Amino acid sequence: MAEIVSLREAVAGLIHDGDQVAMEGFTHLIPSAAGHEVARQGRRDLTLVRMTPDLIYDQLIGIGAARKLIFSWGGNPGVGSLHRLREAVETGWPHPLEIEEHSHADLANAYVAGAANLPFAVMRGYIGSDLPKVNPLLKTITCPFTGEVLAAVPSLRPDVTVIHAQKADRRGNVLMWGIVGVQKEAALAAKRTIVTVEEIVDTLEAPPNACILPHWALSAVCVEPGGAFPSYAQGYYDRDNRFYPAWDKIARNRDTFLAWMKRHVLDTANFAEFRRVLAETAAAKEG
Amino acid sequence: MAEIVSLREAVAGLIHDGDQVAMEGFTHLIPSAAGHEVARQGRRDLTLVRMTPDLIYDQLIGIGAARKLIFSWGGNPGVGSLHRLREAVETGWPHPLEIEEHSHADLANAYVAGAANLPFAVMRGYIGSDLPKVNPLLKTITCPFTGEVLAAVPSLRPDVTVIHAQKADRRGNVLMWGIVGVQKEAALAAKRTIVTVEEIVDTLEAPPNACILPHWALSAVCVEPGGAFPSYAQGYYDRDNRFYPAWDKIARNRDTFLAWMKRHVLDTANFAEFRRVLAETAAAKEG
Amino acid sequence: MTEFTTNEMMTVAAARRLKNGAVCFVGIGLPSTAANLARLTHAPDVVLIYESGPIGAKPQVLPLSIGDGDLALNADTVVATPEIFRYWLQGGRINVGFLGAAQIDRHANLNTTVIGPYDRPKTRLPGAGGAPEIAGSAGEILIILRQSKRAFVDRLDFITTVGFLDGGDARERAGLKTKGPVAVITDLGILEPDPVTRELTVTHIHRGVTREQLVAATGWPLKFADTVVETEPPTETELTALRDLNARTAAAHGQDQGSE
Amino acid sequence: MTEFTTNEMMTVAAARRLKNGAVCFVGIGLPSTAANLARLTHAPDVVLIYESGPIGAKPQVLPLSIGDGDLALNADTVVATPEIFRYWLQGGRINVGFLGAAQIDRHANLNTTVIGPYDRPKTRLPGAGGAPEIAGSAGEILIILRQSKRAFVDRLDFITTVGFLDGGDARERAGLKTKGPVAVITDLGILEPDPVTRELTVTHIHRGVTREQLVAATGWPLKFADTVVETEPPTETELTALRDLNARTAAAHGQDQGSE
Repeated sequence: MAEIVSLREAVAGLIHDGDQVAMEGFTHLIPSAAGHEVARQGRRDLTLVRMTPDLIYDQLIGIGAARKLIFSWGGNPGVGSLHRLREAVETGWPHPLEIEEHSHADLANAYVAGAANLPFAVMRGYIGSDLPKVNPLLKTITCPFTGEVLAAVPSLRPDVTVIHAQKADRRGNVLMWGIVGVQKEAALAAKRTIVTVEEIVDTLEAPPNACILPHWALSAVCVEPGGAFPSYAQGYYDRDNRFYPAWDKIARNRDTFLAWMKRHVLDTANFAEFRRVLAETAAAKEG
Repeated sequence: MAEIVSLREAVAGLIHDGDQVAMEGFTHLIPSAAGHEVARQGRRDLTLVRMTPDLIYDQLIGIGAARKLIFSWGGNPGVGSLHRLREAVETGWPHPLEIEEHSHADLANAYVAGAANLPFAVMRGYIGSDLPKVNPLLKTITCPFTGEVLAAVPSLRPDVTVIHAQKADRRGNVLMWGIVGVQKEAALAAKRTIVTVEEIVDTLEAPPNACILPHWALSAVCVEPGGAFPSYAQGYYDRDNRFYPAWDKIARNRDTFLAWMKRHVLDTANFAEFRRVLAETAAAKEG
Repeated sequence: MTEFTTNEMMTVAAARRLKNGAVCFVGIGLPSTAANLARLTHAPDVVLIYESGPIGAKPQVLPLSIGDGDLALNADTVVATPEIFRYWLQGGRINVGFLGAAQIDRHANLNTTVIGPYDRPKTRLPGAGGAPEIAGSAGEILIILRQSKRAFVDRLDFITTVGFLDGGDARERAGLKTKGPVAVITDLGILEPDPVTRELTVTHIHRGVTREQLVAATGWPLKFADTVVETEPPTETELTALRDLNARTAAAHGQDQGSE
Repeated sequence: MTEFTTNEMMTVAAARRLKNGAVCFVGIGLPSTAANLARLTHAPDVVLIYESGPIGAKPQVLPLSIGDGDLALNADTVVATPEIFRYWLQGGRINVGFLGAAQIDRHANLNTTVIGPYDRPKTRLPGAGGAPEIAGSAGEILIILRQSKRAFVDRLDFITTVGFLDGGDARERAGLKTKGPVAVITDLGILEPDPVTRELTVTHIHRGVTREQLVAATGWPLKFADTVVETEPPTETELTALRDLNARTAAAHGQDQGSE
């Protein structure tokens, strides 16, 4: 049953050291505010799951919050590498990062299987790929009707899924639209789910068959206007395309990265303050 | 690639004797006009598939168009039995009807697997039920990760799926809303798909993430205003609740049924004429 | 106390079993009436899910079919039928499954498939629908049906939907992790499974009904719990809500749908 | 004839391979530019599907990310990502998969995972994304990447995505029923698999490029088809459409995105 609480309370109460955490989003509705709050509260030993880890996972990996990453494509979208992820894998800094690697189709199916409370998913995939050689979880299964050999992959059942959506009503029913990615499946696959939203409204005024998560299927709903920055929330604000190449520069160097994280995330109280400090440092740089 | 054609042409060209045909709908958007046209064109030896066979399958079974029925719940919704289905099963009239029986969860999963081009679906089901004793297609499969034994069911891949939807644009892109049942999955699971719609419009004006079937995934789109009668089309017309108990009376008796079918369906040219004749006979009865 | 019919007593007794806030998978007919009565009385926050797709349905009148438009228009959301069975039922999000049946045995197994041999049935019934997986995946099951020797039979010709199989721990041994049937609410009383044998045992008798009537309406030697109590009769509030609902329904559908 | 860059030639040559009406699964970057150029020139009815969910996307400017809002706003419909992979890609509804890669070998196998050993990589690349299943399930595959010895390697450290494996009928023997790569379009020319050996063989050389340049940019002894033709240079229409698209994109995103 969703409670409408502050993001600080939600993260404090629902995300624990050692948890498997999925912060999902497919370049739209990235739960950036929640990612920062997890960093701010100093979580450790997390297993991070996401099809497309981007800046918030680069940040969590770079400050050493993650023990393991389960993913299918890790990059700075439209720019290039995630330097903190790369350095963790290539040099083990700040500590070795265990990697469990899949394809998009696999993880999408694994979330579907998780939401459906099944232990595994069946798909046609991985033929000829070396991925099953480095990931022992990628098995095969034989169709009992046709004899066809298909890929079998374990379902994803995160301890916590965190997503960002456009709005919720006062009971905590959540509505999202546009590119909704795997967020619904990730939310329903998890033991606990936190949703940050742009706003709380009296009535959702959702069109028929809209993508809605009922409040009783969620653990916490938190209001975080602009909480998807530098990603976008369709109908609210656009993507900040300049931040992604800027992040490339920040994250290339360990010290620059750590200083940036301290100044903007660890030493700020919340996402609103982060945005204010970011505006200040950007203005200072331009001035 | 969908062509916008008459229902007569679509049925003539796309549904053949002996085909496996799924006319889906979950009490909303029942493709009644298409069901009548199949009867009118005298198709034989059909394997009819549907989760919830209702009046149109009662009609097709009663006139001997079906060799086999694949289903999970067959009844006159809100009223009781389908007398033509019952008589075919209980007495073999007009000829024996082969029955392949599943549960709703099974057929829903089977359509999903069909749409996903998989040969089978995995679900947690049928434990303790006698259905697997009478349907050899209900098998089990063991999870390669947990050892759990789950149900495995063959996917559905109809030769033809027929559905009714609210509207299409001039290219044949189809929009439906409200209770959409398994129609999208049934449409995508089939080799060929016919969609009847209430109207053709210039632009669909669909809300974000609406249930849309793109024209290139369909075979034919046909305009049949009122084509879901006595079912309803949300936003267009309500369910004719009186017709369902009326059908109970018509279908109880072989001769009454055959005379009704001849007068209303076989001897009429199309669904519009059926509606006209039905209005006449109803007025005569009341007069 | 106003007079009430046995059907009204049955519906009210069934409605009371639904806790406020429970997520309930509802079938058409008696279960739908009871679930909506609960929503209109003590359980305004009960979440009703219909297999056709509506989640959080709040029908103004009782639906005649599992896919009535009213179910969609007032629901929190409407999803595709496969999603209902995959993410919501099998997903483990349903607290209570509400089932009817044509026949039931002493261990609450249900038959909605055939009377007589499967290949040459005396009566062909509608079939399984959603029941086999509701019985396995919903947290607990409530069953509502009128009590008679035709319905409460010594041996089912066909087990469509699992209850407790042969009783005892047979259900658990079959691999089912949910509770299964917790009550069978009839027009005569309420039967609950014995904690050990899982045999259906009378725990409540409706006002004006005798033990002999219950025995006579049951196809096996019916057992009674050590303590059998009289079912609390319908309150004025409950009766008014039920009758208003039925009247609204009859007016909307243009026909008398009775009190089921 | 206007002057054009090698990147422009590559993009135009790739765009031409998309037939009007084809259903195309598009990756971000070079494939997305080429697919949208096709849509804006000879193939107005090409259907572009992005793995984030848009079906029939008609972006006004090139997306910077796979989930740009512009992709959703102008699409025929937007579905969930699992549906894209399940019903549309695995469903067999994609005619052409358009892929890039960090590295390719002579049999069109692709590496986007690591350079160096998997456990101690010299360079950690982004990973598989959608490519392994696109390569298996799309009717045919077009590959677009710049030609260099770093990218066109004798032996891949890691096969992320299948091409023709060891060549010959190895792909079919592995159980794949789709065509696989039909062309690799680079900034120097076009390579196509030999019908028998499935080794990538130069069939087209872009204007102004020499055989020696192609050989020098390839990490294996490069073969040339019996008949090698010069790629038809970009037409005025193609160049204008591409440059307008890039200019619109740069203006919209507030930065120069180059001509990719």
